[in-house]
Amino acid sequence: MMRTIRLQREDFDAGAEQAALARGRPDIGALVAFTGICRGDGISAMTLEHYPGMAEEEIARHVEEAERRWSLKGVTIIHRFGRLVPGDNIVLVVTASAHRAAAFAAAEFLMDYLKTQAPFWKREERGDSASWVDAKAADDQAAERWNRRADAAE
Amino acid sequence: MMRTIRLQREDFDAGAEQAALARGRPDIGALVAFTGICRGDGISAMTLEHYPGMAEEEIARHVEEAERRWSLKGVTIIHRFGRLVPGDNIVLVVTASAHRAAAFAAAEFLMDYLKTQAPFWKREERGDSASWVDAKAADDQAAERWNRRADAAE
Amino acid sequence: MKLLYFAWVRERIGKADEEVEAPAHVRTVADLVGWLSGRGEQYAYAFENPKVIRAAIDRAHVRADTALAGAHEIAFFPPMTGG
Amino acid sequence: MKLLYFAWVRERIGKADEEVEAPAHVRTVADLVGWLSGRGEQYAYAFENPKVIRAAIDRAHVRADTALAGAHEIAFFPPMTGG
Repeated sequence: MMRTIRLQREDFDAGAEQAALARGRPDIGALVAFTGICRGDGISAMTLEHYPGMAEEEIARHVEEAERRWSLKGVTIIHRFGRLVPGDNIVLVVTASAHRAAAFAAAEFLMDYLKTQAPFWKREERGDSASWVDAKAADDQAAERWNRRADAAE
Repeated sequence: MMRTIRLQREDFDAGAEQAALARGRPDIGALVAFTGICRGDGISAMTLEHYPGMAEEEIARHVEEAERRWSLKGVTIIHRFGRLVPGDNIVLVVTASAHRAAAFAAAEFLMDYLKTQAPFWKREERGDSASWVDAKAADDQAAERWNRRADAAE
Repeated sequence: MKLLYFAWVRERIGKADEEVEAPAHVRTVADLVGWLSGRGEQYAYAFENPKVIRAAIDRAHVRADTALAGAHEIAFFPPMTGG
Repeated sequence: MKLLYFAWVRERIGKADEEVEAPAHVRTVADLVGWLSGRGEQYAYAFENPKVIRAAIDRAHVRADTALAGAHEIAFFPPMTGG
């Protein structure tokens, strides 16, 4: 399986990453890409702090778990850190499989885990003040459902 | 909501379509893209026949249904027809929302319906013979689950 | 009314479309399939298993018991395999 | 052992990392939080609600009752908000 994990300050090209994962791989029938974008709902900027070393290892552990659960041909995860403004890309998850069910499920699984388990913290700037974003119960619940379900669908 | 539906013989640029949907829209926090690709498992080519007019209308009806179920900021669907070879793009579904759950669910919903309700038929060439692809029970079941569930999440 | 055929239904019948005038007793989609099946062996072959035949009236999916009244364009085709 | 602090834990303590020698009775992550809280008001403030503090030993998430034995790098941080 092709596996790419990158943490970077720079922007990424979601289209180029998807094309790179599928290129020359006629066994891939389904490609799912999730792009997370910095929203502008009242914030002027956001700074993403991360735990270097652990972030890569934690993401790699979840990619391995996704590979155990679904039949995957490739995974690309890119997570940015540093200061971002509304409209900027934050995160990219691309999953490739023979069939769509596995690609969709793995992409959702990886996003749910990135939200709750990968060591990143967001600090938002609103006007003159800045505050750390609180973890959302909804995100914990979204991640939790993967422990309950045994539906390793294709 | 931005809505783009295109049936075309030509290839598409999945990355450019995703960028076009998100550009200048700081209310979009989540973009999900599904790309369906012609697999090479024993086939030399595939021809997609469609019902012009009905295909566009049927897809539009399902996009409207997705808009009713989830809070969406934009949807792009491109479906190719004509002769394709392994590695060629077949279909693109891009969904945009403030949050990831709606974007993922709407993209899966639209793909499940494209597979079973949009008037397209695949004819595969294997060596010297060609045959029409049989509809899969798994695809019908995947589409059927949206009738059972009332989980218009997010 | 105008009939359209797609995929192997089109191949078996040997044409993509035609204009027909069905007799008055042909009231539903199922009636039309039955009447067409009697028009020649290519039709009988195309409709030999009516359960797998899907139909659309004026570009919307319909069931076999749907009335034809007012229909302009009726299409017959196998189960869809898009996406 | 080396301690790392992230996000508002780092801000409240006022440093990103430090080397400490904890006394022998500090055996678990929870013991370490308790001992650190007694080292000054910035530590007490950072750890005022131990329930929301997450910890990692040598780059893997651990629970508060995990033993420190053999740990090289221990990190404290709030719940993650990546993605």
